Amino acid sequence: MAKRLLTYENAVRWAPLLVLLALMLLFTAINPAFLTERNLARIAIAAAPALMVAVGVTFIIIMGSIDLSMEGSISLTAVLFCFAFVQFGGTLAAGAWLAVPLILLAGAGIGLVNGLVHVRLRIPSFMASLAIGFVCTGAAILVTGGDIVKIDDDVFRALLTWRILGFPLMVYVAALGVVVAWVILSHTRFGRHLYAVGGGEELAHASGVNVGRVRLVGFVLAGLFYAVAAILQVAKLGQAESVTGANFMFLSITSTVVGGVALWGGIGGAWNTLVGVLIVFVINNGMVVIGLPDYVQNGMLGVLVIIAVILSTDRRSISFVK
Amino acid sequence: MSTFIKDFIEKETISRRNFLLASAAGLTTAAIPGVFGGGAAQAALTDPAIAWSYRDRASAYWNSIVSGGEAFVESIGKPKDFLVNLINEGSSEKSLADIKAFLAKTNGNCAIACDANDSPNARPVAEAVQAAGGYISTIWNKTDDAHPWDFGDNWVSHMSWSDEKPAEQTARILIEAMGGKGGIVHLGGIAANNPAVERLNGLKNAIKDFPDVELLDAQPADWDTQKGAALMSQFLTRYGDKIKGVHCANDNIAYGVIEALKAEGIEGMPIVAYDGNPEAVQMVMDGQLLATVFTNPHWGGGITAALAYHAAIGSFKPSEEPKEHREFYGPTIMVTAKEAADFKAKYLDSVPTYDWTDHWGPSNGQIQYK
Amino acid sequence: MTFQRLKSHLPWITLLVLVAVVGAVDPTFLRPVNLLGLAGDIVPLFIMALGLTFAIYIGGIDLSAQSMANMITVMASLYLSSLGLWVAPLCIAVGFLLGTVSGYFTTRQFVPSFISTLAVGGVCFSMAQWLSGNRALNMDATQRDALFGWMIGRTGIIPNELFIAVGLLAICLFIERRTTLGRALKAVGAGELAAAASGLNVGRFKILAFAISGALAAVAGLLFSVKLSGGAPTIANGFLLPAIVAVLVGGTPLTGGVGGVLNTAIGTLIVAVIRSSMLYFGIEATQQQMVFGLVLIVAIALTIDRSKLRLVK
Amino acid sequence: MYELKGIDKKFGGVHALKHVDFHVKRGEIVGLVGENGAGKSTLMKVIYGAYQPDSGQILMDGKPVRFANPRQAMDQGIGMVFQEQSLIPNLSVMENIFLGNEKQFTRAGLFDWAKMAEAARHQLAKVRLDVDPRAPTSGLSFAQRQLVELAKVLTLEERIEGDLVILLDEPTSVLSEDEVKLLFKLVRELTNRASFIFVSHRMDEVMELSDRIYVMKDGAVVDVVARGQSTVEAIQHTMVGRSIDNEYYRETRQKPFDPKTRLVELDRVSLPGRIKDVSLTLHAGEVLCLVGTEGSGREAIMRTVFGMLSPLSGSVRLKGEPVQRPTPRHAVERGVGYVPRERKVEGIVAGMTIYENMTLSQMGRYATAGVLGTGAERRLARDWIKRMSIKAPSENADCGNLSGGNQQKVVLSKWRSGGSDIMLLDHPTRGLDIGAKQDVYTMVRDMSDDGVGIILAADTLEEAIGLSHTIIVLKDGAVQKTFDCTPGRKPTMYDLLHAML
Repeated sequence: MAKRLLTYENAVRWAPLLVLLALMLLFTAINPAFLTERNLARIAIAAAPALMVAVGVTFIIIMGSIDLSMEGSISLTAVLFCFAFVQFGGTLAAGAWLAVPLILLAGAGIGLVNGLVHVRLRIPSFMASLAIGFVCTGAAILVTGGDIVKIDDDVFRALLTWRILGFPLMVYVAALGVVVAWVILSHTRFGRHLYAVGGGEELAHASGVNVGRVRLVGFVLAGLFYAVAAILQVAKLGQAESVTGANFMFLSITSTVVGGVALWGGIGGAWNTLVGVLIVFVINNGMVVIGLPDYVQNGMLGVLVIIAVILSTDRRSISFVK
Repeated sequence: MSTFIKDFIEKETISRRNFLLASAAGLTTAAIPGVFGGGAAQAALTDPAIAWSYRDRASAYWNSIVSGGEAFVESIGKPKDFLVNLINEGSSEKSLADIKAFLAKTNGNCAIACDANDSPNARPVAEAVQAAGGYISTIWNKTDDAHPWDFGDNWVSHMSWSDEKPAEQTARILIEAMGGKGGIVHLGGIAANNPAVERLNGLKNAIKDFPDVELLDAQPADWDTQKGAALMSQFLTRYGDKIKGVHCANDNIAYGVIEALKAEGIEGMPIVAYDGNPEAVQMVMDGQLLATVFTNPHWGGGITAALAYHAAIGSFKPSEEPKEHREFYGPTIMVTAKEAADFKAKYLDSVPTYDWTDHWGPSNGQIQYK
Repeated sequence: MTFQRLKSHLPWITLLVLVAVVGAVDPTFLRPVNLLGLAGDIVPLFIMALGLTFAIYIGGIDLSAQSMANMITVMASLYLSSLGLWVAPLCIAVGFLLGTVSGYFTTRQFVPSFISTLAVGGVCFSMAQWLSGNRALNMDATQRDALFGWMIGRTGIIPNELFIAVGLLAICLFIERRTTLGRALKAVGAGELAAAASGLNVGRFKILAFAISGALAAVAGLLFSVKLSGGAPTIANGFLLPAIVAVLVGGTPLTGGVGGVLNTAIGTLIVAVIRSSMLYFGIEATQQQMVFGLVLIVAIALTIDRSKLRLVK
Repeated sequence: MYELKGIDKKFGGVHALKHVDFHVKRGEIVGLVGENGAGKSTLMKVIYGAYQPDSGQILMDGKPVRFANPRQAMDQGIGMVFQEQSLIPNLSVMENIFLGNEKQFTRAGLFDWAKMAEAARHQLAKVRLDVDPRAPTSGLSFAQRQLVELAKVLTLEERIEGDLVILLDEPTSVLSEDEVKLLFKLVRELTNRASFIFVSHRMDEVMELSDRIYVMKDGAVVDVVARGQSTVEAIQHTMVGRSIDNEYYRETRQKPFDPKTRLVELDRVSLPGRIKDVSLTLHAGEVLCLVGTEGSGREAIMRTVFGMLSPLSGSVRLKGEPVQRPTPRHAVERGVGYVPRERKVEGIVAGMTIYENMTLSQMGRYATAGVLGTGAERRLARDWIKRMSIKAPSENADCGNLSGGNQQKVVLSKWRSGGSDIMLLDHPTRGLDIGAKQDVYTMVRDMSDDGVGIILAADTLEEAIGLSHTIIVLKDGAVQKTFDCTPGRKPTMYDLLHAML
């Protein structure tokens, strides 16, 4: 069975990566400073927390649902993380590392509540997660009273400041997160069940897949990744407040779709999300680096996103989208 | 849980009392001005409800504003939660709707302090307050063509801060630290916001005097820490070593800038900010920031409420006050390493007690239009 | 069976219960003036939600509505002096056109509406920034009053905005219930493939739905700029999520073909009541957002008719 | 070994199962027949655990059991082979086979894909299917999917110690004659391991395969027939409660068509993929049947006539006029009506009322300047509900709640009421019970009498032979042979099969 490389399927599958490379070439051609190790590291730092959010929401999108709770969820876990960190001694050298598992647990807990409201109350995920997002943001405001919570621990901040091969530690943490997500999605029962639910929920149910539980665990996992994102965001900025999670919602969902994860479920994976996030952040970085006027940037991002999505959609396999 | 219930009952009784008072007021004035509009001629109010309408509780700035409002409310012998919080979440639409709801609830028997969120929103807010016969004092956002004196007594005053001069001053401090030459980047607020425009103008004014200083780039970071960090790192790629100084439109952006530089291992970059938030003042003391500008939001929050309240109860009649008492600049205090410790002790560690009946004392002259 | 019958009326009932609850705490809330004023204030948001209903009714979403309204406030403020009354058709035409663009990318290029409308929103925002020169603009107050003053006045105790809202609602309701367009949109929402196999030009109807959404977002922006006598590229921020919430709470789920514009009217009122209930219950500032979220969950749980959702995704 | 005793199930006011007794012996093949709505599918759902009975007992080897969900039933050895389309398209073949049962292939939580592929090959061998277990399911043909479906259920063989009960729900509806034979052979071989419950509308197949046949009507078992103890006609009589016309396909009503009026002409049409140089002509009053295996191109040809597909080369003429830019809208305007195979997906819009569905293709007629006259629409719907004897409470009833036969009648009314005179019927009787089928056949003759030309893809060869004036046999996207089907000169099934294969 001779495999042809230049098939339509292959073109579609590799389109996001090609778009990414094309954009990088374009920006480099205009300003060679774009393709320097320093700048790539800058893009990586900016993208790392967003990547974790996007990976989290990828689980949800693959099963055909949507999650809009990330902004609230990140704000709340980031704020709680800072509180816990300070509470446990304020430095990793003391007991503050305890804050990490605690906050991962909190993130998973928020995801669980989200999932329960969605699955048990039978409220579509769009609405359930939107409302839970409001509640979480509200809770973050409540616990901070609107103040900024700072972390001043050089050991913890090594995530940002300690570089290996030119890239800070947090980039490797995010990369590890992607690998974990890839393993879960591609090589575990639960991961494959997510695809099954996304491909045909009723059919999966009839095959004995406990759809409710898969959904629930999906939301828990997403919450977990949001918590990782929150920790990275705190590592990046050294502080948390009730708006720490702002702007992540549209950013993360756009990124996953640009990378080739289908919003209707069942298609795509962790690598798609990685490429998608990189595309969006390369565009954001590149537009400033090549000196595009600020008022053009939003429009340009929109145009490029549409082009990327058009190129990476297998239009033969779908009859319509909504 | 029990405290929650207690709080709830307390609030319940207060709102009931408000209602009784409000209806009493409605009866005594024997006219319900809110109904048919045109309540401008209403006499002084008795025990008006007091509200602060502002953006959100997610920042130190608005927290200080509210703390000032609460301090004022306590100064007239009311509990802190007598002050009603109208939070607009950055939505002009909600700002207006909430204020109208408050006017309706109190039947116009109220004094409101307000930042209208976007300058065009100030006019309809003032119109609504005038129609209901309430009193309002505003800060920050209003268009140049709307003036309190065009609204009788009901739009008591508008306070703003002239950011151009202080921003120019911080810019000079910045340039001085740079040795009078090199490139500057400016990270601005939401581009269309008035303060964002003024703060950038201040920087531009300062640069005119220094031929060796170049404004490399100025882009909006939307008052946001995260955007500040991202934008700064992008500037670093574009301009690299050419950047010798950073001019930030507010403290939050500066936090992001400092972290972006920290990630690159760049230390000692001259940075100036604005707002004088506690964290920023600490950074000035630590040498991470050269300067920030304190606008005393605590006083602003208190005095704005006080102006509306006192006009409402008839302590003074706004229309008889001179124009510099209707539209004026708020105080600004430059905070550099020199003053930081003193400043912190005086304004942050312990909040000074203000005389809320001294309405215009610390103010800074009538607002000028170009 | 009786509960089944009740289900379609749940949005109404939820609204009435909410009004009654707030009224019980503070009877001033129930004064007609107050209720009418409350309804009048929510009109710009309602008009945007009305437009969104069309996008959501066919199973899509329109995230460009807020940026669209922003851009329109800028355009209206900018061109009022030179175009006069003609600024209104210009704004609506621009909204319609940009909605068409979103629709085109969604239906013909298979870009999910979530993405295409977000992208068009970005373009709108850029245009607003460029047109306004990145600053807040104000309308000439006398000209505004002369040309559009009727929009924001009062007739008796009824705010004129309500007449506009009711008029638009009536038009949309007529479109939805009595025109081929409305019927086609329902068919597209409930069974796109069957609609196509019946010979309907599905693509064109879908594009039209997004175009209507864009046009109504423009009307919302226009009304808002008249109300505020000015415009800015960010002035309508904070519209989008409440508008989406209004549509959803009204009982038009994102699965398409269920609900409609009347539901959105109720949903918008529910949002308005929940909002002002914060004031009447004296919810503390730091708690308001959280309470809003919790009430929202309860309201949605009450108002959606699950029997019409085959799958809950 | 498996027994149901006095099972009752109610939905709201509807008594779906009335005191049903049912049992399957070890190694037995039990047929289950009944009209649509007789309660077959409810009964099946009770058996495989999707529904829980309101009262009555489920016994396995004499012990009462209770299944809360299909999973628990599966663990007891009860498996279900669904009708087509119940595999998840974005998963690989092997993942579908072991879906819900993958634990055996995980090591430290991760899959051993090679081991799973090996096991999948073993399962596929059981059904004589040679496909790559790692291939995505979406690339398989209908028939292949059906066999994968069976392979999936047969994994129970390894999983369960005891006896198996396997439900086959309309397993043959998408299979070719040969594939049906293979399936039956497999099923018989497997009786040493499993018992089968076989549900089908094709009486001859049920008679051929089953040891005993349960006949259901109105939610109750009305008869149990042992092999060879009854005839198709007798069983059908019990099922329907009325006598079945010997003239099943209304052959006596087949009149010669009008060879002068050409409604559809395809001239050397080729489509991307498989259709090559297809030419055909449809005349007024003619029933033209396309016969071929799955994937031979029947559906593609219909969709080309309807304008959903555009030919790469060749021309399409509707009523003599060439079609320049084909769209469904254009086709509908020229009087083409399309009754698609996927009735629930493409035929009706669930959630819309009967009258809304009926006028969907012809809204223009009921609207002035885009405004609908619903009064006229309702009148039309009431008229056709009567004419087609559609069983529905009113014209306002939700189409999604009607039975399959009534839904099909709505689809047919939609086109007939709009005056369509070129009808494309893709498996119009699929999944319908005998009564509804006969109604459809009558309608076909009525339409022919009115001068309507019909292109038909029939459910069975008998149906094709019985109904047609002309049969075109397709193979691999090309016209293989054309048969004249004038009554008395009709080809035999053997003739057709010979041409097909």
